[in-house]
Amino acid sequence: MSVQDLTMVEAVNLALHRAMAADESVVCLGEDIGVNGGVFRATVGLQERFGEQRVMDTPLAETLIAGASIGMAASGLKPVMEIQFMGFIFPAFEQLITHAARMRNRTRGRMQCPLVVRAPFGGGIHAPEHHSESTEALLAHIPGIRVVIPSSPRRAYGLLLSAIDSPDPVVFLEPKRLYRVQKQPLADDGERLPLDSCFTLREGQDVTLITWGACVRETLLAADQLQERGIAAEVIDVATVSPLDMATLRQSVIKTGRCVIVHEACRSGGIGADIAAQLAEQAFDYLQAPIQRVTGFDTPMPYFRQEQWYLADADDICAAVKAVMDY
Amino acid sequence: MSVQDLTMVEAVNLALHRAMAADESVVCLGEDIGVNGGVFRATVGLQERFGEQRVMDTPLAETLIAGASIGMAASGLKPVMEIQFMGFIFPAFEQLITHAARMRNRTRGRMQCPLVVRAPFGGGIHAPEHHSESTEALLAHIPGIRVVIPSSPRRAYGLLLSAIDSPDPVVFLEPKRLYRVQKQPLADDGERLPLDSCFTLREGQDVTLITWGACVRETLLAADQLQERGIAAEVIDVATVSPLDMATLRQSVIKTGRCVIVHEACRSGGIGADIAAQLAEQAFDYLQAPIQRVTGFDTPMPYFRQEQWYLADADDICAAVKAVMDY
Amino acid sequence: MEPVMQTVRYLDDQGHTCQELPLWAHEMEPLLECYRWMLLTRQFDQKAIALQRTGQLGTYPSSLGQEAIAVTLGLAMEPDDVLVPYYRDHGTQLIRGCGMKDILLYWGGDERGSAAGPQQDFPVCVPIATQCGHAVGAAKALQLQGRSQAVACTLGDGASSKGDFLEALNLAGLWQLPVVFVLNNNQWAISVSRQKQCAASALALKGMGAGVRSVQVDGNDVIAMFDELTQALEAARAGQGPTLIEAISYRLSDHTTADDASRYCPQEELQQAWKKEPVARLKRFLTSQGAWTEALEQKWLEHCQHTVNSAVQHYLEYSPQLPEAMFDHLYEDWPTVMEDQLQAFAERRQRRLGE
Amino acid sequence: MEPVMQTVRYLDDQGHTCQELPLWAHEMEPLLECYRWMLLTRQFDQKAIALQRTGQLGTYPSSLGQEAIAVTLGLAMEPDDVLVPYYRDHGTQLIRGCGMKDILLYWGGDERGSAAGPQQDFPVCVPIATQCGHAVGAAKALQLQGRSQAVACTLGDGASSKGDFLEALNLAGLWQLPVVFVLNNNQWAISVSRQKQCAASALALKGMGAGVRSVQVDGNDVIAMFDELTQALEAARAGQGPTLIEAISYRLSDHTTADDASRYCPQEELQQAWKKEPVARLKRFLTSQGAWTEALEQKWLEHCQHTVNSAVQHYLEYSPQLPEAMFDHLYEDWPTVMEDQLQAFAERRQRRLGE
Ligand SMILES: Cc1ncc(C[n+]2csc(CCOP(=O)(O)OP(=O)(O)O)c2C)c(N)n1
Ligand SMILES: Cc1ncc(C[n+]2csc(CCOP(=O)(O)OP(=O)(O)O)c2C)c(N)n1
Ligand SMILES: [Mg+2]
Ligand SMILES: [Mg+2]
Repeated sequence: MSVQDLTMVEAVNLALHRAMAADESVVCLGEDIGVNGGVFRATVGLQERFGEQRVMDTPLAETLIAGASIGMAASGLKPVMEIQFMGFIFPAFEQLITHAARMRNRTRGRMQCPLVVRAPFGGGIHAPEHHSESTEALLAHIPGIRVVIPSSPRRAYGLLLSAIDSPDPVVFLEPKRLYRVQKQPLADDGERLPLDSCFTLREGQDVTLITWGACVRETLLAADQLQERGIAAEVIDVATVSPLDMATLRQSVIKTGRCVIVHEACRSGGIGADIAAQLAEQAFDYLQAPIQRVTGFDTPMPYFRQEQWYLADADDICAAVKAVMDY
Repeated sequence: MSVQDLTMVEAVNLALHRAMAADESVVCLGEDIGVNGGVFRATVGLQERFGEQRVMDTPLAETLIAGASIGMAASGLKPVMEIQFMGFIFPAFEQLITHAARMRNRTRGRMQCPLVVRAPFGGGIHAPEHHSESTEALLAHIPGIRVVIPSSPRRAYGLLLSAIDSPDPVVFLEPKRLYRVQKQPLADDGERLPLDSCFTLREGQDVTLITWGACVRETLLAADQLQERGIAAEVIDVATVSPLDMATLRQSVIKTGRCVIVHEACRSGGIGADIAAQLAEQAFDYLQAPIQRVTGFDTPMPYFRQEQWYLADADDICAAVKAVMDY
Repeated sequence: MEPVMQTVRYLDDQGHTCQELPLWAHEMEPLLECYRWMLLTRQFDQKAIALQRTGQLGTYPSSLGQEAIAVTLGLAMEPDDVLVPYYRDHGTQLIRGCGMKDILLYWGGDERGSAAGPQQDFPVCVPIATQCGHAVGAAKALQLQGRSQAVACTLGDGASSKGDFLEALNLAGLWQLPVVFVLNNNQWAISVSRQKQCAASALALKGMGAGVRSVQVDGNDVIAMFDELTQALEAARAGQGPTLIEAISYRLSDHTTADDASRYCPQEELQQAWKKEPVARLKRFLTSQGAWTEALEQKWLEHCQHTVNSAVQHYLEYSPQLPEAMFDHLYEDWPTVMEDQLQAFAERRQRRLGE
Repeated sequence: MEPVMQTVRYLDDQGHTCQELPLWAHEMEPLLECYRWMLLTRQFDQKAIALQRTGQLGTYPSSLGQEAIAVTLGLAMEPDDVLVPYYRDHGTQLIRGCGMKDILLYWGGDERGSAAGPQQDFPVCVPIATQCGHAVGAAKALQLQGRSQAVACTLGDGASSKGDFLEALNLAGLWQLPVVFVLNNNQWAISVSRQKQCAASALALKGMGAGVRSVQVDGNDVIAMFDELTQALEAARAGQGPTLIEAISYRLSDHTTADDASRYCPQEELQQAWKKEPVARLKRFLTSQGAWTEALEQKWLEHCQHTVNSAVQHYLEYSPQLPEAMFDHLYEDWPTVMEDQLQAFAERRQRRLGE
């Protein structure tokens, strides 16, 4: 099996090709995903290969895309719907919350709703208004929906295949800032990665850095810098932000006694709050300093000239680590 | 000025009457709010008194209700829109999140968006599916929107008047379980209550109980029971769940060293997580036990035959208090 | 300039034929079947309301006056068609094999009510018009799989104002999906009248902007409804695309048991509407044809009463779900990472039941 | 059965009149004004694209080929009318007094771009079709306040599939609101063609289901557009209710600078479309009437270039917002309870700038 160097968006594309080839019931739908191959090229080649019936350009209507996907999913298909940018997912909320999340629970198992919602999210690519949001916390608050966020080509490939396999509805958020920054050697071996599991990307004894999505990159950078200062940081990519694999996070924090959580979304009501609250409860006797959160501010993502002020960088993370080390 | 004994829903109605009488630019719109007076009678008498132009029954379309309200608000009116049940607010999300929350920020102050979204919320009245949700955390995660939740007739009256005064968009959630359980003597004196402030309903030294909405009732009950056992609980009604008045909460927890947070919504991603995370950080050196949360479970609100299993009661709260006292 | 819709009808308010009947309606048996189901539906509704009044059922939406729509739809559908209902289709659900007990369970606050019925049928849908998206998705699935089945999606006049319906209608026309939208125009969306919902002279005109064949039908005329539904469903199954049927009827009851229509519904209008209701109308026709008698009616009503009563008995005796059932089926398997929730629940249960 | 829409047009593709012109179009000055604004808009678009290509502007949506729609709307509106635009209305914005510098600021990633323009006009709207709700709300406000102003709301063909538009259209018809919907049917929604968006033969047919007067107009014919817009706006101001105008045009550019239309747009179709574009068409007509010459054209183009260049200069030299500006105007006053956010920001700023 040939190994190729792939970017994250290419890895997404590879996983879609594989899933569609393996299972006729997998279909894709969304805006501009067909002949155009998606505005980020994530669906390139799919319509050519699998036809217009299975790779569907829809009218411009996100409520409809979600509603139709639910209808398909409950009728034996496995729809992978694309929301062009996460900032445009809100019209789909009623469908996702009142139906996708509940269809099996409501019918006591008679109907399933195995759909995947793919959406590029996050800032940092100098996009116009509404093209840079990170509102994963909203969906993570909805029981019944799994929310998965890859942060490398390899994890994008393995997690997307698992998301498509999953009989539960999965929201799969792709940090577009990472779409093309890094290539990884990847074989199209179909290897799945587990949902429900955090990934420990780097081990360390001194402090636990918890993050996901595009912030994984800055956090790893920060860990490098900390290393130079003699601080060994453990870096955990949460990856599936709902439901949360607290065991891995808890064990790490019990080990290190110190924790910094990094995310791009605004602070209040972010998933960082949830993790911090649980860790503060579950590792109460082990914490040597208050958990710090490095996040966006409680404002809309500013337009791109100022977005660097909203986005945390490695220095911001290091500063927070310093605070917990010095506490 | 005559003082009347009013229920919470009557207090809401009184505040609406007062606001509409005082300011011509206040208008109400929603489904069944006109001749029917609202399915909970909150808007009774308004259309008769102020006419169909200012009290508008809309077509059945929540996206439209929100969109039109934003258009009105940006054009000099002060719309008070009703969402019939919070379970039906999701079609309004795109409008509230991408526009109401941002219109002033986006136009650098040129346009305002002074609207109020009223919605009954929460369970406990044996309603059908989707009529019992508590998803206040979703809106609390959106910078630019204030989320206010009264828990008594007096606070409903004073906070609603402040919400209508506010030049910011306010989501005003009315715990329908409390609509008619209690009467309070109320004069139509126009007295506002501050947004941005918690209300300390009961003082105590031993433990801080933090809650809002319908759970205030159970929490006060629990505080009574705890009193009998010699535990003096401080009970705080958060009231404005976004933005959060952390100072009041922090001071109380610093004083008591122990904290239990009670809410009806599911646990993960609930506002309790946010409060707990902040308190664990800000009162780190004062906490004598991990903060406990007494909440709904991470499932949809079950249909009404089982909803009592989802809703926390005074015993559940007392049990959590016992845990923090015994820690 | 606005095109005028003709309302299809065969029986006038008095039950006299007002145009040549379709061939199938020359036989009495199909019409008798409709009639019997309408009576049964009405009996069921009455009983459900009585249960609610006595605290044995939750909020319940009666279909009084609109039984012809539900029943003709149920009878026009093939067993392997897909029903995507809203919440006022008890007649259709019953015909498709959903038990009365199950319908009562649902409105009695028990999730198991939606476990019943044909595997492919969708459950009762409460968020208005959202089912329309599901219907086009299900229809697309059938189209893709090369099946010749149809999807029937019901909705109310209020629902016709909500984007979900309009977006789905557009897709149905665009992709020529095998779906029939049955719009129960019962003149009210709770307290909002048809006139306050839409300025178009017919709601069926909404099909025009979506390229969907549309027809307005007297929804209290069983013959017209059954005929149009059969044609539309056959067209769908034959790959000839979607149809929108606006069925004109009237809600003779409160919106639900939680509503009091006397607050907003003009008394004379209601009285007028009673003169057009579908059961009496069909009865007059059947009687005039010698196909129905008071004796048959009494016998059938007794049968209905018996059926309903034993279903109610079954419902009332049905053992409750376990409290922990709320966790079931939410995920395919309860995620291990969420076991602390089960633990917390077990503690709550222990505390409350001492078990 | 489906009603056929006639497309209103006065000038054919070659700029010849194809029916008797409205009276106002016998004068050349209004048409010259349109023409000059169209050229200016086109020059501005070109410059904006050039700025984007050189990293001095963000993603930008050109209005190439659709200038007639934007310009006639701008000229047909009264200053105190309300514009509720989408994002491809640069021509209209310019005419209404929004500076080129401001438009560039907006697309250059600076919020201050939306501070400009008439007080009552809405800012550029990115979430598709959401502006339609605002338009009916604004129109209701005018109606309530007894004002005789009109609201003009623009949207694309793609937007016509989204519930927001359809719900708003319904309300406009229902409440007879003073609003004109101007649907720029440029045949594409990014890569999705008009045919893949809706099966109806005309998007204007969507007005039928809402009881809204609707008309399909050749959107590249300045005379037809200005005439229909003027009538519709006057009707709105006079309390005669809303109008939906479907303006048939063609997007001659990429969707935005982030798009590559060659991936999906058939080359011949594009070539055909160039033959119908509005600027050349009006120029031929004006020239044939002796109202325009190459010399005038050159002079005007120089003027345009000068105007655009000095606006660009202004834009490029405009001092940036302070970093903390992101907190401004979010709340009327920054809530004291959120001061820790400002504190955290100050620390970040201090760390990064050492200030
Ligand atoms: C999205 C949404 N908004 C509001 C409601 C509350 N509600 C329930 S039924 C109803 C009226 C529906 O009217 P119509 O569509 O005509 O159906 P009918 O009940 O008359 O059969 C409303 C507003 C809801 N269930 N869902
Ligand atoms: C709700 C929403 N979904 C998706 C997008 C992404 N998007 C931006 S423009 C566009 C196509 C719009 O087409 P149309 O309405 O025809 O307007 P045009 O750009 O052709 O003028 C899409 C899908 C968006 N901005 N908003
Ligand atoms: Mg109705
Ligand atoms: Mg377009």
